[in-house]
Amino acid sequence: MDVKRIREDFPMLKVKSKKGYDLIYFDNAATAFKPYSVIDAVTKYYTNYSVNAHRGDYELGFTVDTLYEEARERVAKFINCEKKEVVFTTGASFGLNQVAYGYAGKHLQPGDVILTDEAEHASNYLPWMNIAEAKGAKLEFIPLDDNGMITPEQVEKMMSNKVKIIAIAHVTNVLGAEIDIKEISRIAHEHGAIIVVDGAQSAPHMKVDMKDLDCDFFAFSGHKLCGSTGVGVLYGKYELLEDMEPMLLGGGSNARYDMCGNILMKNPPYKFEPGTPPIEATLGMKAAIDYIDAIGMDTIYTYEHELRDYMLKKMQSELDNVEIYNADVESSIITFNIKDVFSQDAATYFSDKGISLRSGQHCAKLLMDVLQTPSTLRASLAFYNTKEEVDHFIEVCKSINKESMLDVFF
Amino acid sequence: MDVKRIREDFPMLKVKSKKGYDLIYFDNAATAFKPYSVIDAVTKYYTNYSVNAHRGDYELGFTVDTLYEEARERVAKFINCEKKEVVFTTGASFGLNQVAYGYAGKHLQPGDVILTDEAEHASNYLPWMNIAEAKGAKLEFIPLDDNGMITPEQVEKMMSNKVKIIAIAHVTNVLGAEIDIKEISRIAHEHGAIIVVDGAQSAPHMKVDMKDLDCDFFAFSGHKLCGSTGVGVLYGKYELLEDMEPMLLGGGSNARYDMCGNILMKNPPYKFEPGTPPIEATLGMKAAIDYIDAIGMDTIYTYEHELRDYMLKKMQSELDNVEIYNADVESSIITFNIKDVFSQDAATYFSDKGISLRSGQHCAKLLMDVLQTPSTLRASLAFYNTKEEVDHFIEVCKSINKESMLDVFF
Amino acid sequence: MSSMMNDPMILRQIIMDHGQNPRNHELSKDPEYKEKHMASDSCIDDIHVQAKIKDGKIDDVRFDGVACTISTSSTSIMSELLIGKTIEEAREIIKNYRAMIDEKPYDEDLLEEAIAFQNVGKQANRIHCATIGWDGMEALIDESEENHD
Amino acid sequence: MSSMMNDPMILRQIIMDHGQNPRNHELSKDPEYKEKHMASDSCIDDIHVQAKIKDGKIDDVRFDGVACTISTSSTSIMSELLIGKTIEEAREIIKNYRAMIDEKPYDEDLLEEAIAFQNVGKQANRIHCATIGWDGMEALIDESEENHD
Ligand SMILES: Cc1ncc(COP(=O)(O)O)c(C=O)c1O
Ligand SMILES: Cc1ncc(COP(=O)(O)O)c(C=O)c1O
Repeated sequence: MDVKRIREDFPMLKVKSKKGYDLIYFDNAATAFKPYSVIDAVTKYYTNYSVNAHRGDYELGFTVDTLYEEARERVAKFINCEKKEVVFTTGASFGLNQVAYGYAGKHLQPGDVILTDEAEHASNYLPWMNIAEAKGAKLEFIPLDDNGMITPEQVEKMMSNKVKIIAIAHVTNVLGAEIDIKEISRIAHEHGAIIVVDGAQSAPHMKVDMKDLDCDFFAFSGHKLCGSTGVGVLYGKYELLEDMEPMLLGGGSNARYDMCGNILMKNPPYKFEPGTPPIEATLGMKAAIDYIDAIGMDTIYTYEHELRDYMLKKMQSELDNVEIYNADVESSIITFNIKDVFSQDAATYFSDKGISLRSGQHCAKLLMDVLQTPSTLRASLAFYNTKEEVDHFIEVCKSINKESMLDVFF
Repeated sequence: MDVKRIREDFPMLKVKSKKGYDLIYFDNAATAFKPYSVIDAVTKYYTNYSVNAHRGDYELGFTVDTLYEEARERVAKFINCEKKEVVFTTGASFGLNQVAYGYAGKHLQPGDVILTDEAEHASNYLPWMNIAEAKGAKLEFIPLDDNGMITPEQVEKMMSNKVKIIAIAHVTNVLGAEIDIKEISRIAHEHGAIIVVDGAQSAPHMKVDMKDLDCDFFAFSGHKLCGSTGVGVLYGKYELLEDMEPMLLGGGSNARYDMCGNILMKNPPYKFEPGTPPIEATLGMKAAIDYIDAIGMDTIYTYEHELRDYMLKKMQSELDNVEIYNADVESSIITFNIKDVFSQDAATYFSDKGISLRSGQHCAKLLMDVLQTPSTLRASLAFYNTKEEVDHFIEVCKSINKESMLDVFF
Repeated sequence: MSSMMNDPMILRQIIMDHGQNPRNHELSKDPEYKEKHMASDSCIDDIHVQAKIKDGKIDDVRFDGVACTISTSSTSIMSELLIGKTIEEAREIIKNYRAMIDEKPYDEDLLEEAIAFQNVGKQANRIHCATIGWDGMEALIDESEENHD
Repeated sequence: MSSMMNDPMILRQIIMDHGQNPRNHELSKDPEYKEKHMASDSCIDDIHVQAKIKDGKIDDVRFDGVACTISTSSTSIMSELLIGKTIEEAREIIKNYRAMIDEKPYDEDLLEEAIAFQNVGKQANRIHCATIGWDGMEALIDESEENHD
């Protein structure tokens, strides 16, 4: 992988910080930069066929409709599923809410159990908490191991005939731990439960194959995948999509209705897509997938993990002022703190030196009870990051302490 | 208003049809073309500050956050309300679903009545139908007058102490009729009801002033306003926003939560905005509002209505093969049919000559029972359309009949 | 095949004729007729197709509904073509019709008047109009066979 | 105002000192204390501010919680500054502190150590850290006055 050449594709990598530093972007888990090809796809929509989708009354309408459905097909190929199993959403959060509301909301009975864990992002926790309460079901938490991992063994122990749904992330967003979804799917199905996977952090960084994982639902966002914000995908096995209520109703998702309250809904995936969709964002996501697949997901995976190893080793060997929370986890993320410096103060200092890091509770607020720290810093890498960037980061780490961190205010 | 100069701002107006005709776009009610300034705003996000919003851990994050909130302020100014009353959504459809689910769903009691009418778009009908059924409430229909209008008098007659919600469009999408929301709001409040306004078709074409209309909720989409697809606005009076449940839960909309099921939600509007928002689309919508306000909404309104009058008079005086359904309605839309030619066949013919028109039931399927035709053609105008385009349209109309419409297939 | 059938004027007249005076355009109440409701997602075509199929033979085909000229006409022609055919013959005709629509090789002779739709692919967004009735008919044939398995 | 207070080294030390050894950093259980929970939307600062206000005078101020150095330090300084002040005096101090943060003219003498935060606007995203405790205190003062109306 020629990272120099790849970096040429990203306009954001030419941006300088206020103080003139090269921008070092280590917040890729929050959102990823977009290559020119994505920007071109969006711009092309605006300049060549900027009309609404879902209708073929005129030439351009048909063009857009066709491109839109090609994007669906492209996603299907990317995650290895049928085209009709690809529901376009506005992001991972929407997809997870849709499953909680429309599937769990339809099927859960009082006393049923939803299994989740303390490492989940709010978007894969709050909807379940809410629907459990509404339905008189219970949320139970799969214990995390010392590395913040969820293992199939722990899941197996939690299973009972009350467990109807397992809702977990494929890769967690604070520690970046890769969970063995394939095996957990097997366990879920053995016990008659379904498994809902939050793929927001996995889809951008590793091959995700629906047939292989055999999960029941899988949600991810375009923007973390070098695509546009405002669009995402909810995969669902087709029978389950058929068996799910749409969260939203409106123009486009119904085939027919009358004044007596009868609606004839379209079939999935269309019944979940009322209203004007984010068209240019969807075309942008398609371009992003094309881009990523051209590099190769395996290549990306290997590169990102090598870079993370390089960074981890340097932090461990050259720095004595950091505490690392996920050193033993396979990941493309490093979660850490600078000793004696509150995470947010440190993030401001890093930012001043051109380095973008996330501080805080990263939306997985519960996890902090496990890590035993109120907040952390998170450096999340992407395939366009480099060893040189890591080296600069290490130098900046060396220069932070409880006194110097105030430099930025003076 | 210098339409020649304005047309220079829209790349889509340079596109040619397959057969080489200038594109004449009369489907503006479906979505509007984007000026360069909108495209630039989107591209600028991708190239200059392509990071996630809602966090200020680093320079660019703060920049985006600030721009995002400026967009909110801009919208507030555009519709004359408080910034905190502006909820960003993914479009009018979402906003209307949110109110039905989160406000009506919380407050409706069995036997309560929701007033709506047969001219509504599916997005302002199906959510109400659904929540009414779920809550044991009733949908009642305000009769349309001969012009497909809803008058305050008719609303007044329908009022009772059972009516809790009136859900109507400000401008209907099939006929383009402008409804007297201000007066209907007064009537609603007099009877202790609230009024939810579907502003998808009004916000792009006339001044909409929340203080003046005094409605309780008002939803519209960015893309019909020359902005990006995938973004919209839900206005709500602040007390009502506080009293509404969010439809979606996830990262960003909650301030704190713990494992015992306690969530501390943020205040409105943020509690309705979980997950990564459509950032570039929101910035695009802001640019669109800037663009439109620079021309002046009153100027746009006057121009579009003059152009529609011109078109209507020409159709009435020069054509004998058209049936017009909304000649007596103040509107920027003409709803019609070519005699003896099914709407969809006609649309294909128009398209072949470079003219984009919508055919079909326009999502307001019920209305067809009132118009007494299974489907219509709809020409919806925008301020960048011209008399020359209308003239060409008239010529094409003259050439359609039940035989010539098959030309496109040979 | 008659060379007249290559004359666009003739083909247009066939479409128009069936569009304006559709054949077999009244539904039957006879319970021996099976029915499919075909409502297009992307346009307003909304038709009911009926067939009476007995002993592997298509005794009758009927249809009704709101539809554009292309779907009305193509369904009308389909009904005339398939009445009296065996299921095997009907399947062959349907296969050839689809091939024609997809701009692949097909047997003109089998299709008779249906070749009037040979150019419908020029307006790709109208293909579903030219096939909606055929789709309904094929579904009815499939069902009739399932019921005999 | 002492010129020492213009020395950045001194100002930094003030921030650090209050950040590491915050004053009045223990909540009271006395019911005479009113409390505000201040949880920032956009960062993890999550503090409780308490005040005992009697007869128009601020008898005591306390706080506790999880917070960054900037918010801990600024809240600590605020507590020292406002204890013993009348409500009017406190409002004047708060007004001047806000003016300083907003880079508008302000009275240095009123703010004492709080002027250490004069440059916080340089990192605009940290302004809320420097004001979160002050916001809580102002809300408590507002409430104390409402209750006496
Ligand atoms: C009157 C009306 N309401 C609602 C909508 C739905 O808007 P969107 O598709 O942007 O959600 C439309 C768009 O067609 C409309 O015309
Ligand atoms: C693990 C995980 N799940 C869900 C989400 C939510 O994604 P989005 O904000 O795109 O809806 C995120 C994004 O931060 C995430 O990291």
